[in-house]
Amino acid sequence: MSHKFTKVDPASIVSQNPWAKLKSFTDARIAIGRAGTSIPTDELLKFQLAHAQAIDAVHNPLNLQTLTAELNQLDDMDEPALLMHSQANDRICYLQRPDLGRKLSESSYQTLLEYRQASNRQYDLAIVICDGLSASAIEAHAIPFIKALKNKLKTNKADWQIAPPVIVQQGRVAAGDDVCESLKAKAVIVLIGERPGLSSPDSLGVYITWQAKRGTKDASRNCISNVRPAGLKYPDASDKAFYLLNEAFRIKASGVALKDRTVDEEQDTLTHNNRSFLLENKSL
Amino acid sequence: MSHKFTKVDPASIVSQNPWAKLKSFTDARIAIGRAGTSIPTDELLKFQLAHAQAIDAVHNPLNLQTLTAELNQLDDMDEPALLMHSQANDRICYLQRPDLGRKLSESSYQTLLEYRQASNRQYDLAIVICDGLSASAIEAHAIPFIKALKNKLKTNKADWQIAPPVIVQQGRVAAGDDVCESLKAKAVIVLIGERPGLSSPDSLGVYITWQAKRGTKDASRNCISNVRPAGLKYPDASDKAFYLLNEAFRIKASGVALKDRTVDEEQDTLTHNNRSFLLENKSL
Amino acid sequence: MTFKYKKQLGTRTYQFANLAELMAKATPERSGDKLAGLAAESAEQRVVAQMILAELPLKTFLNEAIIPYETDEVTRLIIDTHDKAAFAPIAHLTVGDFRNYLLSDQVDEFTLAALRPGITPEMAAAVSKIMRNQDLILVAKKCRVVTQFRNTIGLQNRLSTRLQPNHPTDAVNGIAASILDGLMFGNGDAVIGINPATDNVSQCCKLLKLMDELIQTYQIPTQSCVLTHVTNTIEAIELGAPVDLIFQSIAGTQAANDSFGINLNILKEAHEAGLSLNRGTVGNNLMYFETGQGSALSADAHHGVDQQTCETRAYAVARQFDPLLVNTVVGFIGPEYLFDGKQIMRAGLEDHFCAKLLGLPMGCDICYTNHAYADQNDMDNLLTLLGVAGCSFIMGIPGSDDIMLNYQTTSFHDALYARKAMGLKPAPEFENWLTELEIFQDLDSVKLNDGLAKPFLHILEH
Amino acid sequence: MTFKYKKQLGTRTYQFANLAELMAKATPERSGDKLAGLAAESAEQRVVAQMILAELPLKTFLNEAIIPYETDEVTRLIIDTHDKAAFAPIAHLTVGDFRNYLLSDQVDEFTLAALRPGITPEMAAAVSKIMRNQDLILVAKKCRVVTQFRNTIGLQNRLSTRLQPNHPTDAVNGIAASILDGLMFGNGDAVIGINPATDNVSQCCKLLKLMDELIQTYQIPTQSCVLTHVTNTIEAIELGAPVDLIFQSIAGTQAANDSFGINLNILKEAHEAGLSLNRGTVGNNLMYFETGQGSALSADAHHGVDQQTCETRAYAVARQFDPLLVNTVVGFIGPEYLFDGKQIMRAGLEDHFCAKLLGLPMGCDICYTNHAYADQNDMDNLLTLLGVAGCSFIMGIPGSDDIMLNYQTTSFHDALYARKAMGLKPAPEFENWLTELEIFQDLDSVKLNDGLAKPFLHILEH
Ligand code: B12
Ligand code: B12
Repeated sequence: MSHKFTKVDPASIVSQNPWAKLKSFTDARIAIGRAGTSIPTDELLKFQLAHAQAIDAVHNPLNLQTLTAELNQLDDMDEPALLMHSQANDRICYLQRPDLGRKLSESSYQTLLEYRQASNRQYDLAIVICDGLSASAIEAHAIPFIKALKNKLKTNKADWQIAPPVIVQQGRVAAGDDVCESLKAKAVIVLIGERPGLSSPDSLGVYITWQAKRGTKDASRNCISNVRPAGLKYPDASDKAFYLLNEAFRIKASGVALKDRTVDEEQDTLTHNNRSFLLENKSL
Repeated sequence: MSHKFTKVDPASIVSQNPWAKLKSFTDARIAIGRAGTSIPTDELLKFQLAHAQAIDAVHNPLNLQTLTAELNQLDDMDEPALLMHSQANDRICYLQRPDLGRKLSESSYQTLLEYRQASNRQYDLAIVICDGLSASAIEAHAIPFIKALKNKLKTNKADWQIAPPVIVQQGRVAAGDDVCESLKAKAVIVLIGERPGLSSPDSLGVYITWQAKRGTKDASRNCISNVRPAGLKYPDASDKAFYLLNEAFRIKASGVALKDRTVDEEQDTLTHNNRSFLLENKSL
Repeated sequence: MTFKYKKQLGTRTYQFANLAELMAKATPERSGDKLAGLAAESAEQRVVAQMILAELPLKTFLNEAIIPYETDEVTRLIIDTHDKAAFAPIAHLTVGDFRNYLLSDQVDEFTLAALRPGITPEMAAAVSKIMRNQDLILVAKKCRVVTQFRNTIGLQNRLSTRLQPNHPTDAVNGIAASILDGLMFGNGDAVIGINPATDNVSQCCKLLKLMDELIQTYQIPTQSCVLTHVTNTIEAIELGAPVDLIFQSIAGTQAANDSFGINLNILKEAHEAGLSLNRGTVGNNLMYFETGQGSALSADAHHGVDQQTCETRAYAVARQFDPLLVNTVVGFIGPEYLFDGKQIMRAGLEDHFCAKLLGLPMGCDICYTNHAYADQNDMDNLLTLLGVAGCSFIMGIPGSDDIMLNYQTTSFHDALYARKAMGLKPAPEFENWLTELEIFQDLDSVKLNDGLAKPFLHILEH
Repeated sequence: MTFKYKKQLGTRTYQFANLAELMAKATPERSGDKLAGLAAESAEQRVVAQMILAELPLKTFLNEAIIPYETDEVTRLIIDTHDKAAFAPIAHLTVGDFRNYLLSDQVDEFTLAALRPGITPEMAAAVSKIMRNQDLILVAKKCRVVTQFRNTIGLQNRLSTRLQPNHPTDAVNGIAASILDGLMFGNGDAVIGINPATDNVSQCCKLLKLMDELIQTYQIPTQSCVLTHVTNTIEAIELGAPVDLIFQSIAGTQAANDSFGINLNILKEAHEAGLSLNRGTVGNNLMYFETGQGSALSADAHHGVDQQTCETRAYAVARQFDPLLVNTVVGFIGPEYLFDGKQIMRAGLEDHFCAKLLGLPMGCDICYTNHAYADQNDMDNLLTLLGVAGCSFIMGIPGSDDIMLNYQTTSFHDALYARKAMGLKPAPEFENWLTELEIFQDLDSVKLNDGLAKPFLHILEH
């Protein structure tokens, strides 16, 4: 056979994709080439490494000290942050029992009830911070997001009465319902670590619910997702949150009934006339 | 379509195999029929039930009290049975660490050493009983097998010096090596519960090793397997053991060097001239 | 408490209060049922439940509703649309007979097509619970469900792909880059479907326009979809956006759908709105549904019914609206519901089988999250199993990594693996397009060409 | 201690003392390697080891023996039979390149056949460790290894079966009953192979005679085997018994083979004794070997080498003797070595791939024991995966239950499932026999006839 003694050319084994320059548009794993039709070895192993690391991200605990300190240093913070816990005692329980992660522990609930009684204030908004599935999302993005949002709320005509921030360890989105209920706030905004992705181990999710209480359905919430510098940036995310909060107060509802009608500005600097590079030089 | 309103005939769905009468020859799951080419529902579920039960059999603990009592009641038993333990502490450890199941615990080994010193007898044969993977195999077959074997040994010209039976909990075959070594016996015979099968949760394995000691290889053992009424019956099994022991003493070796040259009598009552039913009415 | 279902086994009597309990206990192990407190307590109990189930007449499921008719519109849908005539040929069979029948040589794609309207989700769920994985594969392979919009999905020995070009900010160029990547790898015939990061109708319209122009400019025989909430899509249609497929996540109980913010009326309204646009060229199937075991439980809306049975009930909702595509997102929700690769594989095969049996154009989002006990090898396994089973379509995403939804699904490369290993091809209309554009050197043996297809060369210019 | 292999990752430095350690840490998780204290300590460490391995030149495996040449005859065999000329085309590649190359369009069955003598077991093991399951399937599928005795094993789109009619007392009628059952289900073309319950040469001769007469009487184009110790078979040959295939379990280190009571010389002697009988009709491949991950470790003879690498070294032993059949008994030894379905599946695919790459006619005993965490569904999965991968043969046993060896392997029915689902057929000579006897109504669509084949009707008489 002719190929028997022909040296294999390593450069010929992997076919590169000529559209590699499009990588500047996205973090998606595009133009990774192919060996036959399979993912080349280096890309495969990079992926496996990212997977190994993402698994770890799920288990990293939230650095409470730093977070509380930072929250309390926010300039306009009059009441210090409150530290609560869901009914899920630890990470393993959290992963296996989402139902427990959705509820505040009895003592946490009581504490908040009493806090509200003692303070005797009527809160418009409760801010809840849950570690969720990615503590690093909270560590990286909770403070800047809250700052940006509070700045907007401050300049708002309405005089927003904001409850002290509540941190819920091992919390799911619905843990915010218990907070809203016990603090008797009109609405709640939950900041939560989204499930870590391979390329984004620290993505923040934001959920807004009007008059949340235990048992509130997801259909009654609004969601702002992928908040992080490589996703929805803080100013944009807080704009959306601000818009949704105002609308929720106006129509006294949230969720499916409340639609986001903001019009996004084009974020793609490389696109002319709102059309992608794919269509730029083409006509219909 | 014509079949649309035709009632399906349940009897036509499963094809039975016309050779069902051959089931009398074997416990194997032959002639179970087929639905298309698949195993019919009832046979499938019978199988699943047997699997569920076999899993349990692995975890059933050995009833030590009964076993010891029965051993000590064997008529010719002068020294009472000794109860030892492998280095595997429990079932889970046993399943995950076969290396530990192969060794006697330090204290067991010491006890046997001291026992040998105290008794100051020269043993020809050590009898070891390991729960192995099926305690029920031991519970059902150890005593009758030992009885049958001892009867043979008694009638033997050679005056067999037999050590007291040693029970090893959580033991593997090689645990017998430690017993043989510490008791300084010339040979060891290990009775062990074989891995439970679907149709035979209680099959006994018998392993014979000449001058076994820690580190002896499997190639130096002989094995008699499937000892149970539906398998190799006690008289046949003990015949074989008796033959192998005598040969081992004669050639001072066991294992690959020692071949079983007994000639089995035909056990198939339905076979004429040593030919199976398949060939009976056929000529070459 | 009275127990309706009983069996004596040796010295033990096993008993089950009602049909829902019996079904739950008969289900192969999975974490969601344990979470709900519904799972069998031992392997033996599970088999006993399966034995009782196998002896149950299929009729039982018409007489004993596992969720009351009065309180659940999905139950009402199931009962009210049940076709007695289609059911007649098997009305006297038990669940165990039904398994045998499905596997028997008597049953082929035509028998199955005729039976469909007579089979309820609960019957499908019940029979699947006593089937081995190989049974689920073999019978699903016999089912043929063909749907059409701008191309034909579900033909024998074809495997289509949804091109899923998600981006965390919905950036048009980012999405376009992933679309191009996918097309050059021969993906995208089921749909080019974007999950939008934001829940915003104007954004949604922008994405719809992008895809519509793309499909028209390059004459791609495929359809597009923005997987936003169905109420958003209705708004988009009102705003004149070019909507091909209408997407919605659905579940198997009214309460779960409620928590998704939908009901049968909303879906009907959406379906009609979609039909009014008349955008299909070869057919008019235009709904796209996603389902997945665990969604009802996670909304606390499962009524004590196991998650696989709930899942099959979602298929009743789906088949009411003649969808082009339905897929289970089998490992998407997480280990709380399907713990590891083994459970994901089993669930994937069950969902595919039950949906096909009920007549749905079933695909699968073969996937896992980073908090699950699963990895790429599990996905390779399930992909291969579903390929053999004749799955209608899978997802295709750059390098398996969804950078917006944060999970891993099948890559563009994976789809080509499946085509190569199992001799599958994309939808015929799309196949022609790929051939015309010379994206493949040899499509039958799945050999790609190296360069960028000619019509796209302009993007390399400046 | 000096560390030969190192990599910096962020702030951590990972290091590995030698090639054996690097290989072990790079292996996908399995219980045996944990038991041996060789497994990676974290998922990250495993990937780093894989990354270093991927960058290693293939040549490394010729220069650094993982078990010393001086003390191990298997190492000597590997090194001494290595074909430099065949290796030349890939001599300069790294392990990572090698994976890419195997997957590339440049490589087909002919390239692979030419390369074989240049590939060592360790190279095969190394590349398999960085391959996903789909890679293992795709490349194995390209390999073609065809062997012959009385029929032809290993042709494309064929799947043969070993008919395994074991009986706890070796009762002739019990065995015959299982053989008949198997033949009527179209099984038995790879071999009719009995594991004898007793280790007794005269018994062994009796069983050989039974099968020889059967094969001759009914003119079955297949071969027989009694899977006793090779030294027994040599004795049987001396006694004039009709020996077709010579069986032996083999392992990948001299010490492990030692504990099996064999070595290369004994195998050579047996091979020659078999050849001298000249009983093959279409070919002369007559050795039958079984292997399985964990056997070296369980004999404490693994020299700190991971079990998958040990396993591949057994293939060097096998290929020295031109076997007709080789199979891994992948779940047979137990959970101590392969814990659950996931590990069994992975190991099955690895073993099949590595053996095929090295040129062996590889089959698989797709099985599990009752102390393992596996069930029929796992077997269905692996069977399907191996079917797609082009596995040469599997076991066939009545109802999956081996009543003598006490474990579960594939049933006669399973083999038909595989043929049906994946369009596979038995060996062509056997296919003809099945057709002549009208055992199938339609062999291509795997439809059996109902009755007993004519030549066997006499058994129903009295
Ligand atoms: C998992 C998930 C689901 C699961 C939720 C079930 C479960 N038990 O987890 C399923 C598959 C059922 C689902 C369904 C839907 N989802 Co969803 N989902 C996600 C995902 C991937 C992860 C969420 C997460 O990690 N949460 C954090 C964990 C720690 O908290 P948790 O309390 O366990 O999570 C709860 C919420 O996430 C909630 N939830 C999930 N999706 C949605 C969507 C909305 C609008 C709301 C209010 C709540 C919600 O369900 C969980 C259980 O209560 C996100 C993407 C992302 N990157 O975050 C999209 C995401 C949140 N979902 C989205 C959408 C659009 C939907 C649907 C409305 C789709 C549809 N057209 O039907 C439906 C309906 C949701 C509902 N109203 O209940 C969008 C929201 C867009 C937006 N800005 O509003 C996201 C961002 C993805 C996307 N871009 O498409 N989803
Ligand atoms: C598991 C098994 C194996 C495994 C052992 C590895 C392991 N880690 O377990 C493997 C696949 C390597 C194996 C190999 C062989 N086995 Co084997 N094996 C068995 C099996 C199925 C179960 C044994 C068991 O449950 N033991 C009980 C457990 C609790 O104890 P254990 O200490 O863990 O088990 C040890 C022994 O079983 C030993 N062992 C296994 N097989 C054999 C065979 C012989 C002759 C000896 C002395 C020891 C031995 O290996 C284990 C580890 O040290 C039995 C069948 C049965 N129903 O028992 C056949 C069986 C014991 N093996 C048998 C044979 C013939 C062999 C081989 C000689 C085949 C061959 N031609 O090469 C080889 C070589 C064995 C050796 N000398 O090491 C025969 C023995 C027939 C006889 N009466 O002598 C049996 C009965 C099956 C059969 N009928 O074919 N075997």
